Amino acid sequence: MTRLGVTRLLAILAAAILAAAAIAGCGSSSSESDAADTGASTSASADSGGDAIKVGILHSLSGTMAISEVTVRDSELLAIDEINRSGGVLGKQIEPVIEDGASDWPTFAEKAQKLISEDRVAATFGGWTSASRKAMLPVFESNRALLFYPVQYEGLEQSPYIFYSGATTNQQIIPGLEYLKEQGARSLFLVGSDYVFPRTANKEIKAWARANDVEILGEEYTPLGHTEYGTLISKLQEARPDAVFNTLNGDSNVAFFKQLKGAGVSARDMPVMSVSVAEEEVAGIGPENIAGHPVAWNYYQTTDTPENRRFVRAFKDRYGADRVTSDPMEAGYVQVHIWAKAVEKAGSTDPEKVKEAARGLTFDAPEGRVRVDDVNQHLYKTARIGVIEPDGQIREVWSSGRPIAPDPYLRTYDWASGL
Amino acid sequence: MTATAAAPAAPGVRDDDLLRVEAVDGGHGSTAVLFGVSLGVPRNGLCCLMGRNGVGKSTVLQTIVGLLKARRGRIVFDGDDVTKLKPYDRARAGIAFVPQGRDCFPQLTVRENLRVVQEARRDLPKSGIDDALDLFPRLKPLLDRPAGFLSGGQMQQLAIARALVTQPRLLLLDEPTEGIQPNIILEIEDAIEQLKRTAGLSILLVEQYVDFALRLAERYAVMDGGRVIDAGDTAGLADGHVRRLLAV
Amino acid sequence: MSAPTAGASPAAGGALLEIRGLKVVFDGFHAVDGVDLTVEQNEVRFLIGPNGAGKTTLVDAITGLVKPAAGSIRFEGGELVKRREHQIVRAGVGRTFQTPTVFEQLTVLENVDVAASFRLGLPQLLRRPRGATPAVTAALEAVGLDALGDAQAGTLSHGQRQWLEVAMVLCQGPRLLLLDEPVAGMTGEERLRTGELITRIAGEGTTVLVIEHDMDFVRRFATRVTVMHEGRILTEGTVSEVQQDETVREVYLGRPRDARGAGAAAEVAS
Amino acid sequence: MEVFLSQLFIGLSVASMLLLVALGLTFTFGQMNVINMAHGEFVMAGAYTTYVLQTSVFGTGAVTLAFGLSLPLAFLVGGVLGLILEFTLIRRLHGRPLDTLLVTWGVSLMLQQLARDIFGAPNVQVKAPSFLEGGITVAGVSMPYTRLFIIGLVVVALLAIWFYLSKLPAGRRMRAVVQNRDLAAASGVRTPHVDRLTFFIGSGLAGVAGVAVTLLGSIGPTLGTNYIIDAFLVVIVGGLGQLRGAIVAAIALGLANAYLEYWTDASLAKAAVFALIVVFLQFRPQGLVVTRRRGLA
Amino acid sequence: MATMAKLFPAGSGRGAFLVRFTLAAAALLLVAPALLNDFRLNLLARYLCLAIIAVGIGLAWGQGGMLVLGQGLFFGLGGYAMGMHMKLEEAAALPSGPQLPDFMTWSGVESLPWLWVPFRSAAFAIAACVLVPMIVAAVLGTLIFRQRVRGAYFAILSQAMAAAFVIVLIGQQGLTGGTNGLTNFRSFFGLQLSNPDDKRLLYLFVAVVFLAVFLIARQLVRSRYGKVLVACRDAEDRVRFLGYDPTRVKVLAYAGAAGMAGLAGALYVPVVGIMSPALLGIVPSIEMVIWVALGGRTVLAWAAAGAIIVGWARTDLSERFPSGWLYAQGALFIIVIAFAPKGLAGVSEELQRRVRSLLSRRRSETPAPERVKVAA
Repeated sequence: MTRLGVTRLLAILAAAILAAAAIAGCGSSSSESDAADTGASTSASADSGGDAIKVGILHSLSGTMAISEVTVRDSELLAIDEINRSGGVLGKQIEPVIEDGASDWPTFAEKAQKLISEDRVAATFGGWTSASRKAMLPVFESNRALLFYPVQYEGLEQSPYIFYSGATTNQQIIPGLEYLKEQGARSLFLVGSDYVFPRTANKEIKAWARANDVEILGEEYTPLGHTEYGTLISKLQEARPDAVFNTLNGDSNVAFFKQLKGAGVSARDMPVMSVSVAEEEVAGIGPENIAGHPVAWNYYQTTDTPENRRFVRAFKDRYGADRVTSDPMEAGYVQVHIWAKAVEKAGSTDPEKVKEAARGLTFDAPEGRVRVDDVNQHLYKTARIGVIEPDGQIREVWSSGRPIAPDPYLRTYDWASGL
Repeated sequence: MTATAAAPAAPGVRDDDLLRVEAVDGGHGSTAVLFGVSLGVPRNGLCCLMGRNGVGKSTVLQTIVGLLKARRGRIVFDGDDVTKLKPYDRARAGIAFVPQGRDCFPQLTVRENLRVVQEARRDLPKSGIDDALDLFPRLKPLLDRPAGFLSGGQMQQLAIARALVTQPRLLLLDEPTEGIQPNIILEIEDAIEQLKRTAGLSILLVEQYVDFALRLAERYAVMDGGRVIDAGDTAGLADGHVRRLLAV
Repeated sequence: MSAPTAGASPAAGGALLEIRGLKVVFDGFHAVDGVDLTVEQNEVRFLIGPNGAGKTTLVDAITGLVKPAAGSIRFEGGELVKRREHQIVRAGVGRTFQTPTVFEQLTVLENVDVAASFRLGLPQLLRRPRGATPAVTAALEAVGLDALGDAQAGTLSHGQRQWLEVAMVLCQGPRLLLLDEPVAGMTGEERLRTGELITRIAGEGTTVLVIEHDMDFVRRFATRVTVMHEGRILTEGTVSEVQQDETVREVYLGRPRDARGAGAAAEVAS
Repeated sequence: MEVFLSQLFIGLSVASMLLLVALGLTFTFGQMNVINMAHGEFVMAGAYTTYVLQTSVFGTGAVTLAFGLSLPLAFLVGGVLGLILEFTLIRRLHGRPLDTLLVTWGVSLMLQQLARDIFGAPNVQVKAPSFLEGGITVAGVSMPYTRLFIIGLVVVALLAIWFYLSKLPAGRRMRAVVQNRDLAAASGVRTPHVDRLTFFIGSGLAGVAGVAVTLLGSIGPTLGTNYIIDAFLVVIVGGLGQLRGAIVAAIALGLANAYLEYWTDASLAKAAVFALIVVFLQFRPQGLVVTRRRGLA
Repeated sequence: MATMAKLFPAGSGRGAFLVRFTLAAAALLLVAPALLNDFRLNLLARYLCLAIIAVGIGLAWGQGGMLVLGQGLFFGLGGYAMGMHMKLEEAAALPSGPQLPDFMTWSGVESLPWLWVPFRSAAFAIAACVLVPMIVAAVLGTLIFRQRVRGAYFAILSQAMAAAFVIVLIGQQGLTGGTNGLTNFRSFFGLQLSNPDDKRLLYLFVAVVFLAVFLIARQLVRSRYGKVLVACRDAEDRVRFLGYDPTRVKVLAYAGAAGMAGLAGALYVPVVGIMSPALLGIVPSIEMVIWVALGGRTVLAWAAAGAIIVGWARTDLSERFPSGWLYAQGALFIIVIAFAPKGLAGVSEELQRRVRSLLSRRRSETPAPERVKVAA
């Protein structure tokens, strides 16, 4: 009898919690719609009224992508903090509204809509996977709101309401390929996760290879989250390519490199060029498993600029000495500053005015000077090839020396005409 | 909780009985099968529970062992109320159960079937296994055979042996001779007779061979429709009375 | 799939059910061991025998619940052995179970209605029942549960559940009805009513095969009795014939008090 | 021929990993009819145990020692988690297997978030001990020591389980309860104790599997979800609670995966294996190994 | 006190249902559009899509006892069917080029795959949204149920089917859009998805469909067939001996649930603007069942309410506690399923009973009648 009573009590308690949550949801929604700027929000800042400019931070804080995206959120918050300490923008403090995309593309779309129509944010910084960007794209376009997207991607896109702070193909993948060719690679094997970035990138790589007399010995995709690479590695060993071009994403890299090392394949025998492995991922893979393999990015923690030294120090001061910085984190940091600069220049947070002001804007980023392209809203970025050191850091071994103009549709490359 | 000392004693139940089932209602799941069943097993005695198929005899035994819950009434073993105890605690208190049919741990060998019971408690000596086997010598050459491969009679002997390993004070036997070839029936009956003479062992026997059962029993109970319709001492029982009740 | 209509059955008085050489084996145990059995049209046949004789297994085999190892079961000339349970029911064979199984979440009326609707097409099934159909009412009245139509079946007593099960089979209008211990757990008066019901059913053209232990009941309502023992048919005949049979007495009632050696030998021989 | 052999080896090593995760499930699913969706999170706990031992307790100087100790410790950690789960929830859900599935899924959500809060969202890294670096090549097939070690670990685990089940009293009790729970209870076997022990061992095996995972893959909060469905399929194809069935099923699935992936690609191979399982269950709906069980009633 | 009694009507007859249904319909069709802003109304439309799935699960699981852990498969089939049509409509409106959906262009697909061709027809697409899931479910269900695969086996198998479906979707990027799924929709049968007024119309349409689906499901449950289904759930073997083939009975409910999930998927696409494998895998499929468990598996209205409540709580909690809401979610599921297996329906029933008995005890000193139904 007593057991039954307790059971009921718990059930009723649960129901009460739920009901409260639901009712609270109704309440907040109706009040916020009337007074979006003053309504209670999830913001950490206590600033109220017209003193603050809200911006959205929309990354996965849960689910599989949280591993990567949380780090970008951290660097974006760092940038906001820096700007706020130096007086904010237009004399107002920036107030971040943080939402969780939960590694779920539709949730990204929903939360983007929420940030725009309920929180009335001036701009949103967010996304990592191409899928999340593609899901958010129509939301930002139809609301004429701004999204700043911090990660390298596959190109072939140019939305008027998205700023692309990461590299597009010709700023990362093509330099990576050129580097391999320079090192004497005459044959390649393409390995990627089964989603849009690797498939599109590989399409471009194949076109490049045809034009450059490089043989593609194989092209393999594994499901996201795949952890068993035995068969793929034996295919690699059989094909004996001069190098592997790796577009695997997330957890799969860990399994791939561990098992590659276990199979006795070293970076000397078969270098694996990765475009999704940065300092953060190296730590998870284990430096000893991946040391010696090349990667292609625009920024490394070791990049030698005064801005970077300041960035790394500020980041470690804020988040701990054991944390590392990486390319997407740097891009996240940079894009907040670029937005702030554009707002100052425009004298308004109005998206159209900010877009206008951002054209040709330059910023001395940790990776060196970047410039916003006049037309396609991508950044001019310096390509850098690095080799992973046994201590987990990446040593730059090659650099384009100057920022490369972004060319998302590869219009300046003859071999890419068919894409 | 309802039945107190003040409750009028039902026929066939005495205060000094080793086991007293007092006005128990019970059944399977939501199906009520037993209605106010009362019966007693005398100390060092044998009570024979009779009745046609489906009147609830097996349900009574399963309720006594604790596999089924008594919804009302209580079960008193050696003066202690065991109604709320779990089956294994009742077993530890000294109630052993030999279920109907070929019930065993089929993939365990005969030896393991006995050992698993002996090992379940710290207080049971290994010699109990040998003692039980002495009662059923037929099992000795089969010790390493999986119990699932035994014949019905052998399995029944194993079941009784397994119950004896727990050194019970009360043995519940559910139709030990059902569906078993006759020569083995004799052995089982012999064993029961022998057990009955064992000091300190009481038996509740469900049996369809009326003659055999009544010959051994001090007490009897006849069930019908989930109720005890007649109970009492066998001494002075008129021949044919029980037969008439069983309407065979 | 669809059963032959009642009119197409073989000539009245002919064999309705013919079982030949039926064997059912469980893990090497011969539960039914070569049974030949013929049930004629319109008879009330009783199947008796001690526990474990194989009576229920035989009924299980007829209704498709267990697959025989050998033998044939012909009902109205058609073979039942390879058919699935519901096909056998649709051919006209209904049964009840030793432990009555009713649908506890449904009302009594719904239980019977579900049973009565078994030949309906999907469009009709998808309609809501509006009150009880005559067949359902008749079946409930026949078993005396008409007053309890709206009660949840889960609240019924053991005996009432048995009645309900009978009503469920009755309303389906089977030509062969197999009842597994229909009066177990019933009072004397209830038994009487059940017996009368069985007689009436048979009179209306349904053949009934009853498994029963209650010899009073058997004596009172049986025309012919078949005795099973250890998976075989021991004997067959009228009630009095069977009661006279010495081997039946032996397997059923036990050996005489002092027949230690001799009785056993006799039994082994049987 | 070389391809055949090397895929054979890969198939077996895939099978060994599958089996290591499925072994514990075979115990809990087979014995108690509990579908423990949190099993994958116990694997994760085992992996993190290895990580903590290596980084926090011993430091990176004693990798081999830390790794060796992590095996028993991960068993303990997984086991204790299992015990807590059994004690707080599972035993209240007796006879409701589908509800255990849903409840343990809720538990797995919470454990994932817990891991995220304790260890952070990013993957962590465990160093393999030096003696597991490299491999040998036999008949043209290169066999990494890590994979050989995992195969060895499964064999040892199987031997230990066999020894436990057939030679030790507690194992006999466990088999007795599986085969006839009511009879065991009525014979004085404390079935709740046996259940708890079963859950402890089953969950402990998950912890051990977690140690093995660190040699092959990533260690992160969502690690368990990568393995759980495949492991359940092994249990289903093998037959409820059948150790032999699970072994055969794991090997069959591992080999099917390895060869199909070689001929096609990883995505297609996975889908094809699922399709094969549906077809297989058409013929053996109860799995490879079936035993009849009788109850008392 | 009299009004209190009115709020908790004792009867569950036709009249009581009509009152409740009218109230619910009024709330959905009149009150919600009046009170909620565009964003929240669109969220409600999404929850109603999920509620349609939940009604189906309530039918298959609550009434039929089949724990369908892979409804994502059917949700996805319906969603992709509608998404394909909408993509093609947009592509046809393109001024130039190969008139292919955007993702095909960047996946290197040059001509429209044959599988897509029939989806140019709106009628075909609409029919396919419901019929394709139903047919797939009927085939799979027949194969599975005929072998008497049930309980946990069925649950895990259905889960594996959803997993396999997702893998295939991701692997066929040129055909399905891969991980991205189908996105970037602009119009739905003439409704401009960026236009708030059109979105409000879309909401009303979804709400009407939801109410219709609910009524259909309710009719199914209350029909003879519904009784046979419950009978199958509780004693499948007994049903065989009444002359029914339980395989067919169960397949019908399974296919019905699949059709509802497909319909929900078709509506979800215009409402949310995306259909991707991330919505269909194992985790989302289990969540669908959780809504129903939370609401009350045996009561259709509560199953639907469960979907709406969890959807709402999820949005709200994740807004308030972006990083910690998984705890709350997990804890809630555990508490409800372990301790209140009848879900909120059971809790509400219990509360109503208490309120009623309290009221009747106050009104007259006669004791309240014993409850007839025993909690399972």
